[in-house]
Amino acid sequence: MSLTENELASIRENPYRADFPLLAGNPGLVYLDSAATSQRPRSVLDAALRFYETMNANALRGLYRLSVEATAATEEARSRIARFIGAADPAEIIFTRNASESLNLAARSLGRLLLGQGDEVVISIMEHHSNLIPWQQICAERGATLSYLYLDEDYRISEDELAKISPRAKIVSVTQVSNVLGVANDIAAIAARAHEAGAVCVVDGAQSVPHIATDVEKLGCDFLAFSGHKMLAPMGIGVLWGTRALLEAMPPFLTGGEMIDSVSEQGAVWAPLPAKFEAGTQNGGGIVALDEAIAYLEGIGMAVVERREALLARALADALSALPFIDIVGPAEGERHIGSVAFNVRGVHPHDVASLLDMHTVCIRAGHHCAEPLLKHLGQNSTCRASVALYNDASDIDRLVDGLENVWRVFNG
Amino acid sequence: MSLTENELASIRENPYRADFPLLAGNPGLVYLDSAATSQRPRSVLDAALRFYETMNANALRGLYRLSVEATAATEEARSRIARFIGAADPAEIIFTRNASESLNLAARSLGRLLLGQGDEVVISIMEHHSNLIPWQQICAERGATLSYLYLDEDYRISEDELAKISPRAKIVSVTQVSNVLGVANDIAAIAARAHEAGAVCVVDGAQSVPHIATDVEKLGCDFLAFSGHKMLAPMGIGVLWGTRALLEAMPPFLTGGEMIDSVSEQGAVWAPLPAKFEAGTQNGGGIVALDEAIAYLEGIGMAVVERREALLARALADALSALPFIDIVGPAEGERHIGSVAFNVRGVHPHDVASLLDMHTVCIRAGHHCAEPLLKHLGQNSTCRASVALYNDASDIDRLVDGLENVWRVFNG
Amino acid sequence: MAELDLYNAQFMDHVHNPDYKYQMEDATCSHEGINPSCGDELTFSIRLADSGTIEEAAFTGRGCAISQASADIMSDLVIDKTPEEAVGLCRLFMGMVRGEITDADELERLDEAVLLRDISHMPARVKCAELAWRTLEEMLEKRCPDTASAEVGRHG
Amino acid sequence: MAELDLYNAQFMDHVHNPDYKYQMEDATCSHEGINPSCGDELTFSIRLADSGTIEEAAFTGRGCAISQASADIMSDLVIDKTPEEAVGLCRLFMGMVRGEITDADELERLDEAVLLRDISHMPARVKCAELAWRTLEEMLEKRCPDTASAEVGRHG
Ligand SMILES: Cc1ncc(COP(=O)(O)O)c(C=O)c1O
Ligand SMILES: Cc1ncc(COP(=O)(O)O)c(C=O)c1O
Repeated sequence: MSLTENELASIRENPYRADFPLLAGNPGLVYLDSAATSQRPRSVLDAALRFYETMNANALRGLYRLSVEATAATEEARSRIARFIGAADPAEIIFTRNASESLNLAARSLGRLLLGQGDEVVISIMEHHSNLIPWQQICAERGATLSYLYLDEDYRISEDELAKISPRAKIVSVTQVSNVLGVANDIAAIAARAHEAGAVCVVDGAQSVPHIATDVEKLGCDFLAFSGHKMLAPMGIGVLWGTRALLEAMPPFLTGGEMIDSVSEQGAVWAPLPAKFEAGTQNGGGIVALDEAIAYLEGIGMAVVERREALLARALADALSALPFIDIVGPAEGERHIGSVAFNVRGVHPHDVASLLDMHTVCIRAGHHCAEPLLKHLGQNSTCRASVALYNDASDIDRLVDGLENVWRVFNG
Repeated sequence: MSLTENELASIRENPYRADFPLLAGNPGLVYLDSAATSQRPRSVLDAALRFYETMNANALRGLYRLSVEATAATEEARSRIARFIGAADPAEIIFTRNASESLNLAARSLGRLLLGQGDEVVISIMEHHSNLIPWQQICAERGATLSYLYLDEDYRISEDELAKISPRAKIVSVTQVSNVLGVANDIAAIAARAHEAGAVCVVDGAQSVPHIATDVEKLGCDFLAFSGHKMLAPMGIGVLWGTRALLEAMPPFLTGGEMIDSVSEQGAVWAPLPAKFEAGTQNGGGIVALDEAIAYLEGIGMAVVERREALLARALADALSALPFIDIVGPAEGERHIGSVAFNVRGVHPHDVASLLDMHTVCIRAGHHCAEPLLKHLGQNSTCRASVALYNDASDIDRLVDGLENVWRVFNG
Repeated sequence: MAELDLYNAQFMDHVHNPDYKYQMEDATCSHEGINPSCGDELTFSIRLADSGTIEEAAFTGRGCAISQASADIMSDLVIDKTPEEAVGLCRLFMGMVRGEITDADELERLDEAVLLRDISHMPARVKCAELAWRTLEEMLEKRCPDTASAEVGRHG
Repeated sequence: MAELDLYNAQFMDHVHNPDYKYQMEDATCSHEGINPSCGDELTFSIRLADSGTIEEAAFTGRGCAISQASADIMSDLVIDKTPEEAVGLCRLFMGMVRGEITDADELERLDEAVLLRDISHMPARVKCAELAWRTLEEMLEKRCPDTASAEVGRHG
């Protein structure tokens, strides 16, 4: 459905761009690759800096003031993140380096807890490689089978498909939002079906947590993985949330300093949550910056962010649909897209599209988007992908359209 | 040997402190806990900031300029780090989140490559938990045995002890410098002995790479792990160096995006080095900051850094030896110490020492320093530890002595 | 700094001359608490009078000055209290050192233990100050008959 | 921006009307190169004359405009060259697109392939431009008798 005048007016305005140094410093830059990594507001970069200028000390085990302050900042961040995703208990928030590590942790530690010969792990065909290869690996290690939920022609996982989750399934792991198609899965339904079958439900929230209000209670899942760098925080910090009962039952993943209660030559007693899963010195600067990134989003309000980004996604999908030489890969309806829209310029290789757009300082992504099985399933080798965040506005989409018309001209005289 | 007038004069000078915002901003602060985490110079913090203000994009796979610049910055850092440690090939530099993750990677991937039932892993009793528990874990998984090299009364691993490395040993993993005692192991000798026995030699360089010029060729080891945050870089970035042949033979550790050439539903082909070991979005800001930290150290010259820190360590050990109520845990000779000196105030619990020093804004560490088996071997429950870096000077040691005299007064009237 | 007062003469007297650090002969029950990150170990014992109040309290073990002084002060405080009253005091104390309870009137019930109030500004030492109190609380809440050991503070 | 010139009419003509994109019937040898990160696939074939020079060159496959134009331009360039000369040109080309060789006189030997010089400012596309040249180099260095496939650029 095309945008109303009011809706259009609201995305012609942009009160956010000025907060983002890279965008503010490059007025001509059209950044439509937030699904790869977002930009960071000044306040977030400042928070990391402040950490190193005032609290810079190893957060755990220290008895002096700097160290104690660093610990307190880390624990405040944990509490805020827990609240932000609707988790009951900050101790259920595990800091990792990125969503990939979160998913590796889940796959390996849960796999060792739950998987035996002949058991099954179920994922969807739209998974990012980071929610796919770790399951291939642990299935191979435990003698389990990896099976897939496929998409119908409407890019949905149908009821029939969900019915394939059998009692042999011990783990179901799916993405909430596809990083290629931009479509959302009905996590509540999938989690319910998983639990019915007696399986644990893991959710890859890398493309959802930055964009839509998240409530793990309502989703009904057992684990949620996401990355700071896709939600206005710096690179190098990620999160895994899991239910206390499962986290307590699971063996640790990385081992070493700070994650133990006691160590002898031949054994160790693990520390309580969350330390048990946080070996070695944590990324203190990244943690406080993620805290500040969430504060920035909360300051705007996730409902406002969600609404604005939905309008941007609709405007993007509409604009692409209106170009006769563009094929959208995924649903045409803008309403179905969260953040990302994949497309091709007819007859032009996506890499050429991206290079030609770059010459007009329009940044999009081209390739398999770390989702090769999905692309194969869709009969594609690679696609273009444009993705939006709250700091985009209608002019970015106009500039993309101009750039694509130029691409078409270059290739078709 | 006590310091000469000239030596003392050189550590009374401090041309570095002003470069470190936290120290410059807190003139009264005595920071003697660099073995836990170092301070960062302004230039390093700026480098991370600049990355996010100018190149902020996901480093791999991007076709547009920002992304290409981010990739280039990452690869320049890799080259500089390789040069800094004397590695032949930048592709042998794997970025991790910290030394703990580096050692987990080495333990698990090497373990899966090399260890079978009845094989042996040999480590030393002075290992940090991060170079200890990962080996406990992989030995348990592979049915291998973990055995220890112990220290003689002079805090050395003797020839006799090294002779215990049998042909059953497949991996020998030792720290170059103890994070408690501050003493250095003769890595060249240990590596030679390991190779003689047919074992691979892993070195924990967390406490050595920041402080002494490193040349992996001369050390003769096969792997070297270290952390950025102990060498003037931010938290959240670490390194594992390994020889190309072994890294190529090893299975990957974390799996997911960016570390593959191709993926199908049931299998994947790994990317070439170094990508094979770098799943997901890397910590770009951390990488360029580490690059800048090494540039800062190289700007001073590692020979100069090494000499200054050796003087500081000698001054520290001398000052502590001169206090009648202090027992040094480790060799009394200052020459034996790199960075750290462990000690106790007679009859006073180390935690009370640290708290009382903190009240005088002197930061040291107290506890088991993530080295419980070492402390047990030494008959200690916990100790105090003071550690120096290039930005310390003689006045810091004077202030520590004042603080310790106060501790003694509080406890002994 | 408020913490400068912590290690004062009154506090140090509990460290150097504890009144209640000894092995109790005829304890009604004993309970062990440990603080794994510090290596502190403490065994606390009480003897109940026929009336049900705590008639005697004592501890053994090792630890830092804060855990030792705290144990000595607590022993003095709980004598002649009922187990219920003692549990209430333990909770009040823990609220104080965690900075959750700051009302001076309320804290008055802690008597000399108010000495340790500034621990709330030293989060790393809260576990030291709490060890005795958590051990006692756990012992009394288990209704005390057991003399089994347990690790207090293990999963806090 | 220099890159703006890359996709010019001359370049696009190689994309739209390649002279050498066809299946060669009686190839002396063929070799397949792939660029896994792009999904580009290219099979390059040559026929050697009795004199030993390259008499015919052709390619099939799919890929982006840069890899396709580059293959067409290369085919034209290597005809009538000896295998040794062709290998030299491949190395020169790769030096150019990696920005390692910039001397204009030296690059003159690449003739029309100099069109692709600005690829050196587009590191992400270097692999596309190189694909044909690396495939040919590999084929010729293996002394050409084989027709086995290999993945070029796999471990570069
Ligand atoms: C000798 C040694 N090895 C490993 C580590 C672990 O380093 P990180 O905490 O950065 O993972 C440390 C630091 O704590 C250390 O001192
Ligand atoms: C859906 C999805 N899952 C996982 C990831 C991996 O995130 P990261 O690269 O931060 O580990 C990404 C991002 O690339 C993603 O889009």
